[in-house]
Amino acid sequence: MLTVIKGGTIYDPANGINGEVRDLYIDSDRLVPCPATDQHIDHVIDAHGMIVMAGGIDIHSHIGGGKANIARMMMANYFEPEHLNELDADHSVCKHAVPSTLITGKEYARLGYTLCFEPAVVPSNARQAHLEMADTPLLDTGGYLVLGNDDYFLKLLAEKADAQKLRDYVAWMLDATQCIAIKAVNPGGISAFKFNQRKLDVDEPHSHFGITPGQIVRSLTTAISDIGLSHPLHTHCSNLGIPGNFGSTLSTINAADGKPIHLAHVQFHSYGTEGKRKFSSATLEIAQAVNSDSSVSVDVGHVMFGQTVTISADTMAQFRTKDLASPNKSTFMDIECEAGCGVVPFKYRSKNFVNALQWAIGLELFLTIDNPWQVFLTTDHPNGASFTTYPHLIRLLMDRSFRNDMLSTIHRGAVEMSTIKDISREYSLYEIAVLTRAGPARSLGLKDRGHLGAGAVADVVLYRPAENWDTVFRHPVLVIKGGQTVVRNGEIIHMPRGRTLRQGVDFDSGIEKELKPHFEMYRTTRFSNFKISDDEMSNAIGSDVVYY
Amino acid sequence: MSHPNITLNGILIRKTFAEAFPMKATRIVVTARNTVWLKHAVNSVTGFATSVIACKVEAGVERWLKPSQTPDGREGAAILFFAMSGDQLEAQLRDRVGQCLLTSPTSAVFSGMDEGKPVALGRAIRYFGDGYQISKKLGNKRYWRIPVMDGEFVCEDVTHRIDAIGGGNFLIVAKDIDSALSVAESAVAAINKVASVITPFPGGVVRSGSKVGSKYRRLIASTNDAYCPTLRGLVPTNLPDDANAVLEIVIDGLNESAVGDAMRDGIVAACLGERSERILEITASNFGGKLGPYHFHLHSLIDCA
Amino acid sequence: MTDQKMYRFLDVVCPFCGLLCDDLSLQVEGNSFQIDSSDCPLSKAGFLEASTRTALKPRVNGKFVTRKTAIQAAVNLISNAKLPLVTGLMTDVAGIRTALNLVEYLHATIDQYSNRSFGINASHIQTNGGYFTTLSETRNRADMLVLIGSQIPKIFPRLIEILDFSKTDNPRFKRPRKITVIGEPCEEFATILEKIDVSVTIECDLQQSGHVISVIQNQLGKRKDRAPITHSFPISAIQSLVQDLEQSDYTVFVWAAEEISFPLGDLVVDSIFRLIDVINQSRRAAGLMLTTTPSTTTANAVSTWRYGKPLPLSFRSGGPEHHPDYYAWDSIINRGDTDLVIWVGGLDQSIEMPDCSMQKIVLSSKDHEDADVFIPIAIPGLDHDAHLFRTDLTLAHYLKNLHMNDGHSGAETLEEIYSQFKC
Amino acid sequence: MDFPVDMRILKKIVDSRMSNKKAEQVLMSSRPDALRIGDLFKVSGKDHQNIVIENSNAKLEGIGTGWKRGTIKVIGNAGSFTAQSQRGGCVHVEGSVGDFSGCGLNGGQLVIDADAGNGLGASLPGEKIGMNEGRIVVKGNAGSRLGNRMRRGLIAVYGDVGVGACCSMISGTVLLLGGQANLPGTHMRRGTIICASEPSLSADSFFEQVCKDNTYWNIFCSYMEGCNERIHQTLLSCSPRKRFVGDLKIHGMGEIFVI
Repeated sequence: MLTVIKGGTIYDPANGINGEVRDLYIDSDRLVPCPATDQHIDHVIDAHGMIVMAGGIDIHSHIGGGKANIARMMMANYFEPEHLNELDADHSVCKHAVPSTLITGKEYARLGYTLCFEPAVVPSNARQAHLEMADTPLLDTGGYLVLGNDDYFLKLLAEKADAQKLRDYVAWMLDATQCIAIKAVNPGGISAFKFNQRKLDVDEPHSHFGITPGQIVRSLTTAISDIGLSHPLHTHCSNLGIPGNFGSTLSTINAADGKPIHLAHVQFHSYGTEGKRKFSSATLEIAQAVNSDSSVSVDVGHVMFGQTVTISADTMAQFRTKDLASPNKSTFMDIECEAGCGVVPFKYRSKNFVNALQWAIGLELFLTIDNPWQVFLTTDHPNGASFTTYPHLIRLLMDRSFRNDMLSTIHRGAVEMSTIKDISREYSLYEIAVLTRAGPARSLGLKDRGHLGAGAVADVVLYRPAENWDTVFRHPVLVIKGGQTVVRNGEIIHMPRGRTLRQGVDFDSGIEKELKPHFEMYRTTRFSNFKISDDEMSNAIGSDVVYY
Repeated sequence: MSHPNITLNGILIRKTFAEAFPMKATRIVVTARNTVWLKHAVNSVTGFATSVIACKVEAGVERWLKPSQTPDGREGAAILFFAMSGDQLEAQLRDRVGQCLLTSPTSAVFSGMDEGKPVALGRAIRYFGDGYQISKKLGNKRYWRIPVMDGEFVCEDVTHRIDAIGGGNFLIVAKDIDSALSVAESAVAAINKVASVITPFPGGVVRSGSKVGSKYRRLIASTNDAYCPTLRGLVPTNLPDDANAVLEIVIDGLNESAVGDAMRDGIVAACLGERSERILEITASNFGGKLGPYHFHLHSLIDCA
Repeated sequence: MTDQKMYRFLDVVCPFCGLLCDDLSLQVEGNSFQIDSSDCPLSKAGFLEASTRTALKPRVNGKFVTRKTAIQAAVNLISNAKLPLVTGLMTDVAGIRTALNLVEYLHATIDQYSNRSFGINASHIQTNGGYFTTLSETRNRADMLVLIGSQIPKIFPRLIEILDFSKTDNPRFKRPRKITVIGEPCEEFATILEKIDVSVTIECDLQQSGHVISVIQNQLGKRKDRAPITHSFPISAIQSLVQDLEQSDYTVFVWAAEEISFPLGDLVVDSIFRLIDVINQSRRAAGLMLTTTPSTTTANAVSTWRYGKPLPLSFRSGGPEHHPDYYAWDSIINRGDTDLVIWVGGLDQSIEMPDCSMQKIVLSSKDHEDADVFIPIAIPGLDHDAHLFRTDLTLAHYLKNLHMNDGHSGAETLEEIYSQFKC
Repeated sequence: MDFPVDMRILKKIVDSRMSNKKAEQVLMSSRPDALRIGDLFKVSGKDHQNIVIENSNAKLEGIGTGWKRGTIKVIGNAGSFTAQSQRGGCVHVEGSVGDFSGCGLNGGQLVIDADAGNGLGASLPGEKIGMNEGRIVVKGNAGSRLGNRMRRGLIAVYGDVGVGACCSMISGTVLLLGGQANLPGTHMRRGTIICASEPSLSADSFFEQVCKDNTYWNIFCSYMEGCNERIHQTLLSCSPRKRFVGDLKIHGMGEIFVI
């Protein structure tokens, strides 16, 4: 079946198309070149006057896995049963900080997103993460495997095992857990916290294994480039949230030794210690480092004001902030000698100096990093804010006068400490398309995603232009996923199952011989029960695997 | 233009006015186990509270309360505090409740005023409880229960303050000190029956009336030489020839009419009191209208009587 | 058709308790399972019962019918019911997913059979959170184990072995590892403790364990200026425990919610987490909560990710609503707020379905003569592939079909019923 | 009516001030087969502030949820979750109420002429704070876990109460004027419980003090005078005999008066 999307204004940065009126052709689930004139067209979608982009890609959003589930449980009483809202005007807005999988899928689709990556899949929890993501309709998903705090890896590193073995281990784990990239969360820090170390800087040794976060980053980036993973090490740096942590962030970049590295939610890692409150923005230093080194990419993890819940594998950092929890409750977990988990509800307040400055730092990062291909639009959902705030965030980036209006509503001390009032940059639609589509796809090596060229998966979104960019991006007119119209005027009309995106890797199966006794000795699961097969993914978990 | 002088019981009432100024005032209710310990508490909390000039606050008992009139069913007293600003009132109240009532055995303190701006009472001193203080909210009132060595000091969270008037006054000019004292006592007794006023000076009476300024640079006020009998002949005097003693009664009140009523009742009681035959005249103290907006003309007060 | 050849399976996951031990080796011959690696009584009983099953046939009103007729009868009952209750839920992820779909569609109420005890822990997470740990973490880090409740070795026979505490002189630890038990003395424990060198027991009524823990907390806490808590049990054991806690690097507190589900038992959990909080100020400690049946953790995990709330859930007013007590299956049956009970079994070998006067549809691997509709289903993890969650809420196991059983899974059966409504 | 009826919609209907006819058309839930108000009730009258529910029974659940101003009078029994999260006004049930009534009460008054079920004035699932303001008076008995996590306000029960009253109480005042209470105030942090008969307490958890004239008691009695005559009479006729402090387990400093 051949469909044409006629007369839309196309923004497709991957193919260098910046606002040209063109027709797009869809054959079943793929975009195809303009067919011969005599070919019959089954279906015409009129897109005259519309903005046309590829489906949105969220490179970092906590949508599945045990910690999200704990957060759901803890925040369950923060939303009213739907039917009681019916007499209210605004019942369509999702009020839950960590929505259920069903709502997550629907809300993402309503915003024109078709692909989403869970950035913290703990190895032993991978099965649950995939189960949850398979239950998230309308979205294709993928996971980043958390390594760098697991006993086996740290032990190999401490024993100065050769790079080949480390590489094989990393590749085997990625393969066994059906993931697409590797993430390091507070490298070594989560493990150190289990040994009662409360702080671990990039060059500080782990009290038990004697290795430093810097070494972990170095060996992981090396392993990743050896394996040939597209996405660089997805790094959640040391010392999250601590004033003055920009130093650790820069050291982490250095530790990568020039190898590509991605810094996750860098907003939480760009803090200085200036000013009378000993808390300031260090975006200048961070932006400089990113601007001068094209191998570094970041996602921002922007903060929005309101109730949310922070979830992270970084037990060390989360435990530090537990007294700031609002409402006052928090859950932590030490997980299987691999990682951890901390869930702390949080309320960002516009009149709070620190929160207001965090908000400003996020914007400063967006506006001072020059190359849009190096920065991705995230709120680290739900840590900075819910993903449902993306349209608002896009408006902040595209509309300077709106940005300045917002400035007048936040803590004045924070405004004084921040430079955004002097920044005149406004993002263009083309750049927004880079941030939310083309950039993430290129970074993850997804050749048929995030663009509208022939051969790409037919994920297409139509937006109707309006004065207010928030409205434009909040209410796409049409969302097409895999060639199928899933959302029309905000209404979900199809709920297709998503698929799991992963990267195929090679490794020497000799590593299995070493892992098997390790499992028997140290773990409470057997080696043979650990691995998730493609067959299990599609038959039992319910999500077909797509290899990249 | 000259008006005839008014006399009351043969005593001359001068055609002049008392000049009063705005203050902030609050009322608290103090209770205790019995009269003895109530008086100790009251004496202490209203001690050294004669004039805002050096005491920062003027305080006195408005009236004594029967057990049926107090929140905890014990004997009590309603005490009024007057200060030049709300902050000063709050500071003085905090210190006095903390030092004089918290310390006084068996005492309890309640708000005596339900409208106006809130002034911290228990809220200011609850931390004495070192975390063991208990807050109880009954209806819309909050009480603090602070553990102390005789049990609990119960203190209401806040009282309230309103705009009030200080400095209502009149002067009794007498032939001798005995008669001056006697009529002053009668006058104070009459004023004490008026609600919403206090006479903050010792026994309600002050002998050291003052004028503004001094030959000494540091002093802002000094003795009112025009009324000092012993300075007659040295300075221009306001005293009749046979006057040998002058006493002043100063009145603070919650509103203009209360101060006026108190002045009138005081003057009438003075003029009709025992030994009033030796009183020469009643006058009042003012500064030509520069000090305050409230002017209590003696003649119009007496006319109303 | 069942294949009568003999197979041997290694690393089989046992679905008969919350620990989901995955190291069994089994001989399977047709329907018969023979364990030859472990002498865990729960595994043995579970597999034995599965081996001795006779072929079950669907029934309607006690009479044997075809499966198709039974499904149709179930559909009819459901169509006429006003407020169905789906309970039992002794099933796997797929079964629970389908049950939730059905329940949402029918605006029914759903609860897992043994959710009450899990609810103690779930409620605590919901209101206060807590610090938790998992089995491997305990195995490798914990140099001190505090068990609250002495029935734990009976309920979880292999726990001590899995946590590698069978011998306390593990060379990987600097000091001998220690075990302390707080609870009533019992035989099972005595035998275990005999084998372990370093252990302390604090004998008390389990209802008092919260108090014991508070006394310990008081001794460890920073505000030592406070008067010590009074107590009517000997202090010496507590003092030696306090000393141990002060020296240990990583203490794990273990309890089985089932054992403390007496009135105010939730406050024992509260006390445990208060103590963990105090220890975590300067050292490390965490809690390990144990749930008897893997279906309970599984059902709660699935319902939480699907609807944002743990079980029980009610859709009777439209949206999912949660109340741990009010929508519990026993409360609903007692109040008579249902007219049809749909029991979903599978792993319900050791459980008797509650007696109630409502109409009953029973999906079980055990025969139920008195059900209005009975449809036999297979056992998850034995007869068909299944996902189940381990007691520590982190790890999901993929259990594989052990023989060529032709039985239908709970999920398949529910889906068959559900599909009749969808079209 | 055999099955529970969700009455939470009542407040929204009253707030919207819709006509009676329109109100009868409102769906009571979002189920596809939901009943309309008119299927169960005849709506009459014009007074939006004084609602009377006639012929009520224990299957009507959530009457007065979120109620802010005005009164609701229930003639007959009411079901569970009556006056859940009530914020003002008065809900008066001339019969019994079910479980979890007055849950998360945040103001106003709930009067129950007969018995109340479990969890009266308790916290909603997942909430750290239970009843936060307001007053509940039960003229009959009440079930277990009354005033769980209560933070402020007053609950008075004339009859007996079940196990674990005022569990994890944060503050507030509870009067138990009937028979012996079983383990009241376990894990209480602060707050006042007044028991008419000596409660069964865990001896290790509460410390007994001799209670001689207590100033606060007098204030409390004179406050109660304005609230309810019958309670006031009971309180005045006896002064506190004993005072227990605790729960010592959690370093609590609540108090239990025995009168």
